[in-house]
Amino acid sequence: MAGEPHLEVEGLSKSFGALRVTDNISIAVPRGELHAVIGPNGAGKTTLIHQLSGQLKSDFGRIRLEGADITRLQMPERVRRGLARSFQITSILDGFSVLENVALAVQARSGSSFRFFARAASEAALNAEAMEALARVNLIDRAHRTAANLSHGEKRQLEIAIALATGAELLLLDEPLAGTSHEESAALVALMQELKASHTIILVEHDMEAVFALADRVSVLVYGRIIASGTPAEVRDDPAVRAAYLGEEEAA
Amino acid sequence: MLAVEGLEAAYGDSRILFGVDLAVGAGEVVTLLGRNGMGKTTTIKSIFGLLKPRGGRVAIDGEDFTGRPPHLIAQKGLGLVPEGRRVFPTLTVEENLVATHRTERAGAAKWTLASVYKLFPSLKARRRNLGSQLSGGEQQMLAIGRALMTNPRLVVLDEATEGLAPLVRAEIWKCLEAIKDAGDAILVIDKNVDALTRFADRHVVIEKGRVAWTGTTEELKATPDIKDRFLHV
Amino acid sequence: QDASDETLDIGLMLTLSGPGAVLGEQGRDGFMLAVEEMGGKLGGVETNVTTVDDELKPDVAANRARELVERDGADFVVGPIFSNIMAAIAKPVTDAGAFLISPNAGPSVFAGEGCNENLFVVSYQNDQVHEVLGKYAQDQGFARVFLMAPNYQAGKDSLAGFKRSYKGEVTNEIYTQLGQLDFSAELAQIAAMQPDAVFTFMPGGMGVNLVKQYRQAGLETIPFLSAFTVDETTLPAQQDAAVGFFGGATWAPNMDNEKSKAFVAAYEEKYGSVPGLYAMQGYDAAQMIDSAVKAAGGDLSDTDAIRAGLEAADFDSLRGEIAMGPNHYPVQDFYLVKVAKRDDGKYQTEIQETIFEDYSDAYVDQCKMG
Amino acid sequence: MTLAASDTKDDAAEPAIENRRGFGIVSREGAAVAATILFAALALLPLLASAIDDPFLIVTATRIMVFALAALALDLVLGFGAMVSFGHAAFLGIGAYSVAILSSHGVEDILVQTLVALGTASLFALITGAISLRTSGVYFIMITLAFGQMAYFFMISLSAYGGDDGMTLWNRSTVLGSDVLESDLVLFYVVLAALVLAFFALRAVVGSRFGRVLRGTRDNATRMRAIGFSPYSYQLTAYVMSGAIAALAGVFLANQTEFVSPAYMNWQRSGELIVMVVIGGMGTLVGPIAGAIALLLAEEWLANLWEHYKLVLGVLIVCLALFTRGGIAGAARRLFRGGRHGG
Amino acid sequence: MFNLFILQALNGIQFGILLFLVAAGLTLIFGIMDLINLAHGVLYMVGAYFVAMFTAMTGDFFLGLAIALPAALLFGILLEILIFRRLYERDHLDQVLATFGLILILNEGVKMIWGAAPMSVQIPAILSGSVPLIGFVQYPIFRIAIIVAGLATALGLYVLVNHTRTGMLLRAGATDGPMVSALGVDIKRLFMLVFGLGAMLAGFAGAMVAPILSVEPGMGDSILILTFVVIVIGGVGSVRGAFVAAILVGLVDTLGRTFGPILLRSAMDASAAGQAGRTLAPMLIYILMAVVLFLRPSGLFPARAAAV
Ligand SMILES: Nc1ncnc2c1ncn2[C@@H]1O[C@H](COP(=O)(O)OP(=O)(O)OP(=O)(O)O)[C@@H](O)[C@H]1O
Ligand SMILES: Nc1ncnc2c1ncn2[C@@H]1O[C@H](COP(=O)(O)OP(=O)(O)OP(=O)(O)O)[C@@H](O)[C@H]1O
Ligand SMILES: [Mg+2]
Ligand SMILES: [Mg+2]
Repeated sequence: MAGEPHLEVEGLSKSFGALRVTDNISIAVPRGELHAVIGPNGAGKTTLIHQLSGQLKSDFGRIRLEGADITRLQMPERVRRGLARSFQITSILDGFSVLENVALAVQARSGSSFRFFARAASEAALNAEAMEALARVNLIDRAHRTAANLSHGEKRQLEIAIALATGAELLLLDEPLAGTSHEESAALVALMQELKASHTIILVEHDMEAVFALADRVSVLVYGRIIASGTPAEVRDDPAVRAAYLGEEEAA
Repeated sequence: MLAVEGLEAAYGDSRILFGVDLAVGAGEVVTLLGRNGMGKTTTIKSIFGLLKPRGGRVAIDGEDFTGRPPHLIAQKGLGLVPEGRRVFPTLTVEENLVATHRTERAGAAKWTLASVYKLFPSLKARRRNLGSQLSGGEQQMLAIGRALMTNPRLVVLDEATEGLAPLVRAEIWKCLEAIKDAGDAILVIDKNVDALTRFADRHVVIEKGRVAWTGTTEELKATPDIKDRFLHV
Repeated sequence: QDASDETLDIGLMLTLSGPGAVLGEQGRDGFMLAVEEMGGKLGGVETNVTTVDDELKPDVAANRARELVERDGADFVVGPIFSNIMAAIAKPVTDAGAFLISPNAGPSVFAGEGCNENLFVVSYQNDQVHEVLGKYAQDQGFARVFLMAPNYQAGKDSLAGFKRSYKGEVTNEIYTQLGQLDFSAELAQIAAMQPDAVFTFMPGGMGVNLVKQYRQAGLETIPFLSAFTVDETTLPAQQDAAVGFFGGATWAPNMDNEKSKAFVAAYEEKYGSVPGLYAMQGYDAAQMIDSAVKAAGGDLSDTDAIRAGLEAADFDSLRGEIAMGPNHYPVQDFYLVKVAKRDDGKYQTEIQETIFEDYSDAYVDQCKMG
Repeated sequence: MTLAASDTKDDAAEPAIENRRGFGIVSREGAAVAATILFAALALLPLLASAIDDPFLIVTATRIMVFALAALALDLVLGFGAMVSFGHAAFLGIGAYSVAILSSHGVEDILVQTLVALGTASLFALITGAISLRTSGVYFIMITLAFGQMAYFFMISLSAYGGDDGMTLWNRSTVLGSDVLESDLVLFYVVLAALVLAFFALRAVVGSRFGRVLRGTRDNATRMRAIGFSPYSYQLTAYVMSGAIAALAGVFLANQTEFVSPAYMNWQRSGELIVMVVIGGMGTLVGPIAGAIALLLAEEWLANLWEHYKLVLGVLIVCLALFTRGGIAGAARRLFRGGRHGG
Repeated sequence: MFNLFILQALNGIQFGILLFLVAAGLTLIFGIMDLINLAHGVLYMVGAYFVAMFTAMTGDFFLGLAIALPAALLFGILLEILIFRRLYERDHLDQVLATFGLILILNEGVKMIWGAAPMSVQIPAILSGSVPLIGFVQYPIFRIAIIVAGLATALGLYVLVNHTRTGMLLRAGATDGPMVSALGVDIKRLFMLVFGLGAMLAGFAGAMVAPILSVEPGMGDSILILTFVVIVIGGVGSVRGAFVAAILVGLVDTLGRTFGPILLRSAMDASAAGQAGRTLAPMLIYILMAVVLFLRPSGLFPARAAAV
């Protein structure tokens, strides 16, 4: 299946009551591409992520993962097929240690979890992989903390680690940089650069520096419609995009 | 108007703050800078009495408020835009705004439903939606609007522009400048240091629960290595 | 196994918590009053009484019953008030060789195949009270009667009992819910049917609710026949609403014999409320034990003699003459009683007419006891 | 709003933050040690009983252990799955009635009875659980209550088997034809064995992969789905397991009281089970056992002291709820740790 | 027959309103403040006892009521200060535990003070007697009074919760109390007063039903579950939901009780129908709840959106 896009979306739509939040969206993301989705607040980006990840049922449209139609699949099933997401509004297992948060993601894809007696926390294999993921977002030193007690930025980093640990090749990252300080942002940007080699990424982000530094292609979502799509340069110079979203701050 | 001296704080028995000093004069804009997990939010929580300080002193207009209940501190004219938005999920946008609306304070720019909607038109479009139904950015706007509606003399913003579109962010900066011009004070935590330096008077850098550096905008601009050392910009 | 053969140990197991507590307390007070009058000695033997609450929970009751006989070495267990508790404690008590004296509960099983040589019932077989009203309705020639009882075993037994002696037409047979609050639906049906009489069995709070609402619905013109629905435990709450309503009983506070009069006076004197059947039965239970122990000459180890004494039942009951049937259930007279307001403002049931004489229950023949 | 209890932390020992979780937790080791001591003490109880010449002690202890077993079962779903079942007494009843009904038809072997009990309970749990798990939080509490009450009223109206009056168990179950269970001592040790077995089995389960998924779901179901788990099947499995174990407790309850009644199944009973778990400290496994012991002993003991003992009991419970985080287990933990963090 | 149906429907509705009256206080405390208050039933009982006592003292129902209400309010506030304010931030199960203990205390306390025997409250003269309804049937005036009281409560509550700032602050405080106070509102005091109000409503219900029901220890326990059923079917946090649900429960219960057997008889032979009817009747409302929650897992009018 040469040239088969990793993810292909056709005419995807979602409404909440009268409000049409995503409106007939179509994108194709080739394997290995980092595709940024930007747009004003409330444009429908997160909703799109929800639809792609299967957290929300779409009203219309199809979603194909490596050619296979996954429109009707539930979220867990999609994850097992290698499509994972991070949350804009942090969503972690508060009562668990940071390590276990990640280890669970590893466990989800390695062997059945209907095992009732062996002690999960001491499964070296799981913990080792989890530690790797933590290392990538440099949270190692927090590994044994209760997740609830992390600082906001630390939680954002944990989000990424968990997404990585699912082993998915297609990552949907919803504002991963939000709430991370410069140092961590820088680290995460570097991380994403590195991931591009191995992963296909759909990135929702308001940090334009990062977007323009990372993205291969950028789609601009406004009122649920894609008003522009192209290389970072093309998009940045698109007047419509400036008017609707960038303003002068970023252009400057 | 706000003076914090030797503030110490801890969660359970993990100590976070080891004597933080900072002061915000009337009409002054002060930033609180530092990397993740350094204690910025903890400082704010302690100031607002959301976390009982283990030591030190928090004074407003010279009056000691250390460890007093939050509502008294807020009533003295402090308005909080908390980290992570914390909008009320079961209230509509409009209810979120009016529920804690206060106008007792005379003078300065009075914030009303109308003026907040003017600042954030997209909130007006969503006024009947529940807080939980808003997009991340919309929630952020709501959190800011909610704080402004208490007509504070000192606005405290903890990463208030997180997840906001560049245009809106620019709007916020304008708004903060307006507030400053109206003679109100601001204490702000934000990663967009450059934007801040345009109108902030002084900066306090926190490192591992201690004040690592403090100085005016000029001094900050004058000594670029500060940023490298503490913020890695 | 009983260490203290010098003293007579009696376990008094009644329902003393929850809504049923009133009945239990009357039973207890009646019993203790008797013990007191006999100077703390039943059958001349130093008596110590342990009172326990069965909480109306069968398993709790079974456990506490075992505790009474196995740990405290009780010679007699007096209890319970409610039939379903009786079923739970009968086995542990009798297995341990102690006597079970029921001051109120008289379920059919122990009157029939389930009868036991160590189990005695002071009160009556439950059905009999219902039969009283059935018979009365029959005698009055009521052609159409409306039946209503809560939806549980005792309720079903009740209607069965009524129909045993009533042959007329049953216009409607309604089972309401246990603990039902609002009877307007049923009352509406009654109003619609306009029967010659209503028969119901609504113990405790349900009875209070029903009686009040029955009166408020303006149905008092239809005779209200009931069992365990209007008695001295509920009248304080029903008050005028119940006046003129009928019930069935083996005794009433206005019973015309000296002993009874004295008892009522003493009871009201001591506890400030009008004694009902339960108090009377508690009192008689104590008298019955007293007579039996006397018969055995105070020798508690001689259980056969005691049993004989209990079977003889020769004590002067507040009810006048009663005898023990072969199934250890009493043979006695039954009366129709009617609620009246006394001059002192208190309410009580009063004997109207005798319905059955020397009446024994319907199950006695099924009892195969040596 | 969260119904989640705190989870047994495996490696990280930090306290969970207060306003979120009910309370801190007991470390695995702590729980194991406490439980072992408890079981050892129980095993030696008969000696004590004969020493102070009070054979009845054994009877009471047996009864308490039966409820401890039921509470333990409940803790699996309540403490580790945030599935607050308000209908667990139904399983107790199913177990008890399996014994009574079968033996009334002459089937007296405990193995057969137990198998039937577990089978019926599992089926009931599977059906009601499958429906109830569509809901969560308070709604789950109430829908399980609904099913519990249905079972209760069903038994009440079942005149054939005594209805509301219940049925007397004329003799205890037999084991392969022998009537050893007639001896209170034997019954005591059988129940104790079952309790110990259940405890260590469940302890393994909650620490296992399965248990970890269960706990994760309690914490944040969306997150679990987002990493590829479908919580439903795990929760349902746990619910069935719990129901089956509770039914086993019912089998013993019938034998211990030699009487069964719908009263075993009403909502107050389910409530008491929850209270036992919470008093003891939910999500700790050892807690519920301690809770059952504490509650029932307090009742037994206070009942003999004062007519109005329920008042005292109430006060004790309120204080426990207000001033100990995590019930008895939590208190004990803080006692030994000396740690001041209310976590 | 048809007349009877209409009539029973009316009875169902009035029973529903009575249920709502009893559930009203709980809507506030459990529905809005998100506090699982098992003690609601005993508060209702205490209200009934208060009115019984004060009516006996003053010899007049309305006077008794006038004293009982503030008494219930104070009682509620007292409990809030002693116990409940420590529970808001706690896990739901701690609330279950504490309020369970409270049930034991109050039930026993009431028995100690007033004795185990049921007490009586006479219907005030003006409200006694009954008015003729469809043909043969009389309708007690006091029932009408209860209906009025119920409707008034429903309306008042709806306005308070949905159209006043107090209502907003309550709902906000239930999800994030500290944030509310960080915005300058003394949420503790507000909760205290509102809890008192809830207790007073419970007491009011108890007082209103005292004349038609038996006032006895434990009278609250039986009604407790019913009130939770009502609120949950309606959707936790929704006053409108609670009201609709109460009516629904009232109708299903009443009509089911009276017409269920008749319907069944058309399906099977009489005795079987009777048996089935008897088995099903008490289950009706639970079946109703199970069905509703199966179809709508968060009640008829889901009010509390899942917090972000
Ligand atoms: N459950 C819902 N009910 C009603 N409206 C909703 C719901 N969820 C989202 N919306 C609306 O849909 C629009 C898109 O929301 P979405 O979260 O996708 O925006 P977004 O592009 O992610 O914005 P942001 O950049 O601020 O995160 C918003 O205006 C929001 O108010
Ligand atoms: N509730 C808590 N319990 C225990 N430790 C906590 C808690 N909240 C934060 N911490 C710890 O306190 C330290 C400071 O947290 P704080 O939130 O003040 O950092 P911050 O400067 O605001 O970082 P960020 O920029 O990521 O918000 C962090 O190391 C964090 O792990
Ligand atoms: Mg978004
Ligand atoms: Mg922070």
